[in-house]
Amino acid sequence: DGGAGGGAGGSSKAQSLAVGFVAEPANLDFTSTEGAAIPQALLVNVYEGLVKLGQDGRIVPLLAEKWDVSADRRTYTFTLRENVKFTGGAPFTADDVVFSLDRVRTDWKLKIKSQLDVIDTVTKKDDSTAVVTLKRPSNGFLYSMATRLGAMFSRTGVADLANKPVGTGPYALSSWRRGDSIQLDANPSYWGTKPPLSSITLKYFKDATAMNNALLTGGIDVISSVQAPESLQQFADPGRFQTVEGTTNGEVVLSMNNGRPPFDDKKVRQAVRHAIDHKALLDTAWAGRGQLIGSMVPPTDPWYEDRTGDYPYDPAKAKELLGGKTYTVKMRVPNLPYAVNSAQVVKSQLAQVGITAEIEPLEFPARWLDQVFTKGDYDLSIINHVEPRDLGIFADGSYYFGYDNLEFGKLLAAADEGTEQQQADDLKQAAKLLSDDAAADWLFLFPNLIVAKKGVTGLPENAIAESFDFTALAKQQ
Amino acid sequence: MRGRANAGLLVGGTLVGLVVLAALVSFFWTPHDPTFVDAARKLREPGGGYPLGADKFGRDTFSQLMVGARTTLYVGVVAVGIAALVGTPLGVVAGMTPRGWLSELIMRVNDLVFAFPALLLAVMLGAVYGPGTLTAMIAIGVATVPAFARVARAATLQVMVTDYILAARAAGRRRPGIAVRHVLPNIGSVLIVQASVSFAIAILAEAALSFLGFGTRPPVPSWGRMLQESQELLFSTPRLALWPGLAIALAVLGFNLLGDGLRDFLDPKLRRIRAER
Amino acid sequence: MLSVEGLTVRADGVELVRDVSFAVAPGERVGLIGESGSGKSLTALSLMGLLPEGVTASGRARLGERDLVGVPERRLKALRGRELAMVFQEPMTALNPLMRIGAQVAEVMTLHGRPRQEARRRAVELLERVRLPEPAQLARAYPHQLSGGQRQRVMLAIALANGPELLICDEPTTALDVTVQKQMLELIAEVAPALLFITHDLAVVASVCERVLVMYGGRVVESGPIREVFTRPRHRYTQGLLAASRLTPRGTRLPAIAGSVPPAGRFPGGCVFRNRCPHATSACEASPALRGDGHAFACWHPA
Amino acid sequence: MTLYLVRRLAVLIASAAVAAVAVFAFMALLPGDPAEIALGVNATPEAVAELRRQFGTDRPPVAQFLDWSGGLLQGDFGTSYVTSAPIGPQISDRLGVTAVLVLGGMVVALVLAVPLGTFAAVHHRDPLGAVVSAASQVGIAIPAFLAGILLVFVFAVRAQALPSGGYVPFADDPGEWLRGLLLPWLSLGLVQGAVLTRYVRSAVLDVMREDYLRTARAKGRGRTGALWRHGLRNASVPVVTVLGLQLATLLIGAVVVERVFVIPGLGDLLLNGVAGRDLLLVQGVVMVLVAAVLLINFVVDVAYRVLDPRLR
Amino acid sequence: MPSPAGTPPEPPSSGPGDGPAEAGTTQPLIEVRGLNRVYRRPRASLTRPGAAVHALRDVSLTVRRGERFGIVGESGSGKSTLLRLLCALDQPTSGSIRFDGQEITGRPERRLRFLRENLQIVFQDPMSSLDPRMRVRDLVAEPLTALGLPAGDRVAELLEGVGLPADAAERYPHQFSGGQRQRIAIARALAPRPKVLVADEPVSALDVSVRGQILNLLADLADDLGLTLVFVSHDLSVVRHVCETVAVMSGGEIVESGPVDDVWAAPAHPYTRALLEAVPTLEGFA
Ligand SMILES: Nc1ncnc2c1ncn2[C@@H]1O[C@H](COP(=O)(O)OP(=O)(O)OP(=O)(O)O)[C@@H](O)[C@H]1O
Ligand SMILES: Nc1ncnc2c1ncn2[C@@H]1O[C@H](COP(=O)(O)OP(=O)(O)OP(=O)(O)O)[C@@H](O)[C@H]1O
Ligand SMILES: [Mg+2]
Ligand SMILES: [Mg+2]
Repeated sequence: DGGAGGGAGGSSKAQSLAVGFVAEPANLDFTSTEGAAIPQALLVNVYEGLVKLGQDGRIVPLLAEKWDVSADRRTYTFTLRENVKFTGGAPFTADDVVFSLDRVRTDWKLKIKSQLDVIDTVTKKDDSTAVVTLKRPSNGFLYSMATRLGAMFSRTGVADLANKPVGTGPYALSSWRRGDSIQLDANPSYWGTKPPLSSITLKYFKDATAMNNALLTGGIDVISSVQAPESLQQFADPGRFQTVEGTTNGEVVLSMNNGRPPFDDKKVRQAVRHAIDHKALLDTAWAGRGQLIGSMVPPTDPWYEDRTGDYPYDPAKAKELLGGKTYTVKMRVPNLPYAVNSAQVVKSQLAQVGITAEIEPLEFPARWLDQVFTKGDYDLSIINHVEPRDLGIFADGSYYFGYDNLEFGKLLAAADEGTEQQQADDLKQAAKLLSDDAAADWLFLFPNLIVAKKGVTGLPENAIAESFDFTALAKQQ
Repeated sequence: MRGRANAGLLVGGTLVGLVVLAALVSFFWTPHDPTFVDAARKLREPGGGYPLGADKFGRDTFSQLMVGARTTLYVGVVAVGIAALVGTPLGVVAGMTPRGWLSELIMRVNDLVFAFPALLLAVMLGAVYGPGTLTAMIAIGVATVPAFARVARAATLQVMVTDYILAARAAGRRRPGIAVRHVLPNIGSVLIVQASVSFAIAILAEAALSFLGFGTRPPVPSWGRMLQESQELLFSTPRLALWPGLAIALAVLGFNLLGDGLRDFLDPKLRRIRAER
Repeated sequence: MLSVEGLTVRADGVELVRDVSFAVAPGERVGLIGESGSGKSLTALSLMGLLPEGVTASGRARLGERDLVGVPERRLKALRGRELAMVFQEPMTALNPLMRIGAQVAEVMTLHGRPRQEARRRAVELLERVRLPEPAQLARAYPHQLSGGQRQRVMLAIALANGPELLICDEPTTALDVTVQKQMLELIAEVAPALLFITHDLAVVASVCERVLVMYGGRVVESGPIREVFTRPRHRYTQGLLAASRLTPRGTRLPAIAGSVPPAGRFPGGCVFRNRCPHATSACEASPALRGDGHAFACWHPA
Repeated sequence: MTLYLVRRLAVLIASAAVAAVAVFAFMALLPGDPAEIALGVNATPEAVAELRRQFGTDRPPVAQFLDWSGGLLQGDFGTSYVTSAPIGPQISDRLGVTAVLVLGGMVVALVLAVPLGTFAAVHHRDPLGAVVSAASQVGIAIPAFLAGILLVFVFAVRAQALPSGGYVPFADDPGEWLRGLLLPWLSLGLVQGAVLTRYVRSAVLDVMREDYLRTARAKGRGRTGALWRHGLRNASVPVVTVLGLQLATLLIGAVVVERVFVIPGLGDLLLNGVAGRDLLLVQGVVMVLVAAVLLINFVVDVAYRVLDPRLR
Repeated sequence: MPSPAGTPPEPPSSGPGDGPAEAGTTQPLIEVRGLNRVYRRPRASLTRPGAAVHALRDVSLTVRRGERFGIVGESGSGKSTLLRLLCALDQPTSGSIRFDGQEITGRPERRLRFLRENLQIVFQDPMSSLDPRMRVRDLVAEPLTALGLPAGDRVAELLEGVGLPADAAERYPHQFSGGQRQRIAIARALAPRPKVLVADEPVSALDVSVRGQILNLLADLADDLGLTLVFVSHDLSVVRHVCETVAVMSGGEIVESGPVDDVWAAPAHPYTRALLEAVPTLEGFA
């Protein structure tokens, strides 16, 4: 069965697969354009870093065969793989490492580039050895190197990043039909194990139902992320479909504006946490798919602790905390399915304790970013914070949460500089602090829901990295 | 008023009456709070106080339909209201001075606005002011102005060449008096027909906008959004799509039949002046 | 040649024309007069088989040997435009606005089997025959480019194209000016074979026809040779009509028939004229029959 | 006629010019600065200022308008701030898709409506005519997207006979192209066909009452013959107007069907542009749509005159 | 628009409209001098301007107080155009119209009150000249309400005067027959007690049987109220029955005028002769 929905070459002998996605990239340049869509498609598949994040959350080698860390934990010496070539033929050397990491500082336009501010110098020792020295020890450094920040660019391949990505990965961009699909073909000169598929089509659907129908009718082989979990019953037939459910880094946060009344009052925030029946919320808003969490740490992070018991569902307690007062607040949520669904449940549950939340869905991303994220004009909001290891966002007092706790900031800084053990301990404590302060409420951990045709293998169970890793994807006959 | 009530008028009137009734009653009573989410009642089957069952949020479908009727009427009334209040005077003025520059200007602007269809305007307005029922209604209303202006103008032109207008002028009636006492009553039935047809179109447009996410925003119940939300359960719980779909179709059918019926009922002679879509 | 017996026309159970009988001999010119709403047009249309939807005719009407009422459309089709032709009242709307004049005239001939080329040529001849100026050019014009009188001539050309046995004209000159009317009447009188001429103008019928039928309330109330009927009307209605048609000198009062024609279905039973008739008595509650041959009338109190 | 054409053409051009101003002014109202949007929330102020300079959005609006409209005249819609791709080619690609979609839908509508509407008019007193009439009423009442969803459900998901969506360019595979368009055409065409059926019916009914149809029958044509030869062309005059109106609405209405069937058309491009705040793109798409509607109106007005000699 | 013929009223004998006056009709009430009305058709070509239609060419006439003045002519000869100008419902291209000594051309509506109170019109088609959405009461009262005059019992009085039952006031025009509708129109025209009644083919749309009723009514009213009558018809014999003076129009011009009996007996203009000959008659059927 030639399953590829693109139709183009769908029946050729070489194997290909079509994978359905929700958000299409606006362009292919993740050095200057925000959003998860670009790294999702390109990172690991087209661009590779020196290291990558394994399915278990550990950092594993990629373009670097190995790396050594100096005793003061400030110097990283990366030994590069031989015979790695960029598409187009240029060899990958330490010069490219220097070029790529310097470019982050000089050319990248995203705020997250500050994560690599910790780098002091990047130098080439020889063609296959690059040395990075840090200003101070940092646990986050290597992790950042596994994200898009660590992607390796060719010195001759950055002329038109928006349209012509040049990387070292197993796949290379073949064509892009804007508004429809991106096709990646296997890179014939790939240094590692050749991927099982000769080509992959990423098809984009704005409508969840349309994506479901496409899988049902053979238009695509995989739904990368189910947007309408209630519809999973359609794929219940194990003779035809398989469902993969894993975790993500995405905490669906009920953000409360700590910076203004009424949520500048810790008691009110705590009341909200008690007022919400998280189990019922998950069942109604997202068909029970996903995991309950009690703070800003997903279970795949080493410093995870189960904090779901901190604020058990207790409307009476919530009312008590409110002291008989009632509030009317603005709940401005992005117009995304999980947010709008959750908002309606939250509204009903808060109503039970005397908080009237007026839902105002805002167009995502533009209006939500503008109104809530940038201007901070909201009382309650709901958004899935998908970035990995993003506990730190609460440390920034100017962030839209308006949460400002010096102690929390200190814990985070210490964690980054300390040993791995210290890091874990500090972050556990930080997460507990957030929970106790009720800096926000954590509704649930967004599930990684993949549906695929029977016979498709190599699906990533957990979506904890920025990319959708196609390297192992294959199809049995 | 000549002509007998016909079957279309009867059926249309009944359907529209039902929508109005549901909307009115919903102000005072619905079986349940249509927006209250209750996990325990999720996808509850019809029966026992839930005549049409509950949706995935455990909200009572019947109550939502009732309140949705309100949204539907609200959309129609405001959109058609804007269109009629703006379009009719423009059309009458243009029709009463067919050769003047004012008339020319009105009709040119009219043609220009006509080039911005409702959906386009709604998307554009939605982009500026955020999507929502009011934005949608204004967009639909503005986009419907040209239809009213054209129909009003065509009908006014027909009225203006009659001898009774000459007679009124000979009797000493001035323009405003003629417009109010002779033109408006005589083009009234055409306008009523146009209004009911536009009403039906507005309902459809709102449904389409809700489907695209530019219409009524949650949690306010709207038939269009109910339909959109029920999509993912179309296979397992088709009734969730059935009821709002049926409600939209019947309401639109009702207004269309009412329009056709009124056309025949109010004045058989005016059949020739057709309402525009 | 044309014989009509007991022709009745109904719509929604209302009798609009009732029990009408008359005959037209070959070459004879018969007038049918009466006020608006008396059923003249319906009588004519039922002979053509062109009654509007929802209106039905019964009774018997024959043109030569062929039945006209109650026969299938297919048979009538063959007759219409060939043996039986009609000119309608409204010259402004009776022609297809999107088709050239010549084509519309030629159509009636091609329909009845004449080759296209010949029909075209003959169409121009016909236009000339009805005295239209520059017929060749006119054939290429559209109806809206012609005056009312010219259009009516085109209609006449169409009617005459296949040399019909009987021509029916339904108020062909009512919409025209007097001077134009005069020419048209002369033309009709000249070219018509047998003629059934409908009008409400008594003077017009007098100038064209030899015999006249007077209709009122869907019935023929009087019939006979023009000269007799107009000089010695027997029915009170005919008498009233004649009196009203003569304009007396200035300063004198004009005779008029009291009241007005009731709408269809509201005519009184018995003699249909009795509610407006100054001579009506209780005897008039019974329907009078059309009596007499030659000059016949249906009145209980004839003049 | 020449005079009319010249005058109408002048109106067309003037309208397009005014529309361009209106569209530009409207877009200027949109909240959000293209540079900020392009860079996202995490952008640095310096980068934003730099980008603004690059885009030229730091200049006065009038200069920006003149630039933009000047480009339009040469078919240049500018380069998107967000995707840094030239806009013109995108629009022309999408316009082709939408045009195929809309015209196909129109053909379906016409193929349905002309015979059905005529039938319903000719048999307006029979039960069968009433059935057609009632069916068209019901058809009008069904939103196009609902029709689309149901068609997908029946023909794609249940019967697995046709693809549920997606668009394959004709050049890639004509067969798949056709298969992929059948359901979208149907869902557009069924609903529009229902609307059109009613107009055809009333136009034919009107024509059937005309005197010249009686004249034709007096010449010896049968009912049907008279209607064919004399009626339909006359009936087509009002129907053409409606057709133009419909084509204009369809062009925009197709956006919903594009969404249901995942077809990369203009409507889809517009919605993406709005969602991504790709102002220049939105501006271009709106302009093209408006110009298309104006052009359709122009063609209809001219067609009207060609059809009817009285107006020439 | 100021009239170029701003000259004082000319002596009675010079204008073509001035025939030898009958006894008792002395003072001129309406004086029309050099009236022209050109309609311009929309242009049909780029190079040529639209064709001009001379609906009225240099028309002059005088109507005296109490006179019954007839105008005959064929369709398109300009009769209705002339009446529209007399009623100030349209503006002439040039020329002057004086009513009771006052110029009425070029005046705005608000300065025409004297004309509206003194000159009223009856149209040809009684159906289309009555607003179908108004009750007879409002129709008849319209000239009063429009001028801000009290209606009072005037409507009942008027209805009685034209021979309609009092309960007619509450009904709508379509509930009446053609003749009755024309009576309603006449009642309306008489409402402000005008001096002049202008009638544009008031009996052309009626059956002969009721034509007499309306003509009799008009004659009675003119006698009783001392009305001046301007009566338009395409039928010279009707004009002869009603009027003493006639003007014959053709192609926008008055081709002949004078006492109707003179014109009837000895038409001077060939067009008048043709008109007379064309009218079919019942003469010879005694
Ligand atoms: N289709 C119809 N349905 C019902 N009644 C009709 C229909 N056509 C005509 N009538 C009625 O039948 C009566 C006779 O109509 P007909 O047209 O024969 O009158 P007529 O003598 O020709 O009058 P006119 O001089 O106005 O043409 C009228 O009262 C008319 O209202
Ligand atoms: N509004 C107008 N625009 C252009 N031409 C006009 C207009 N009104 C009248 N005409 C033309 O002026 C001429 C005189 O018209 P008018 O109506 O005065 O004639 P009439 O004698 O009253 O004819 P009828 O007997 O048909 O009423 C005609 O040729 C007519 O076509
Ligand atoms: Mg008739
Ligand atoms: Mg006239």
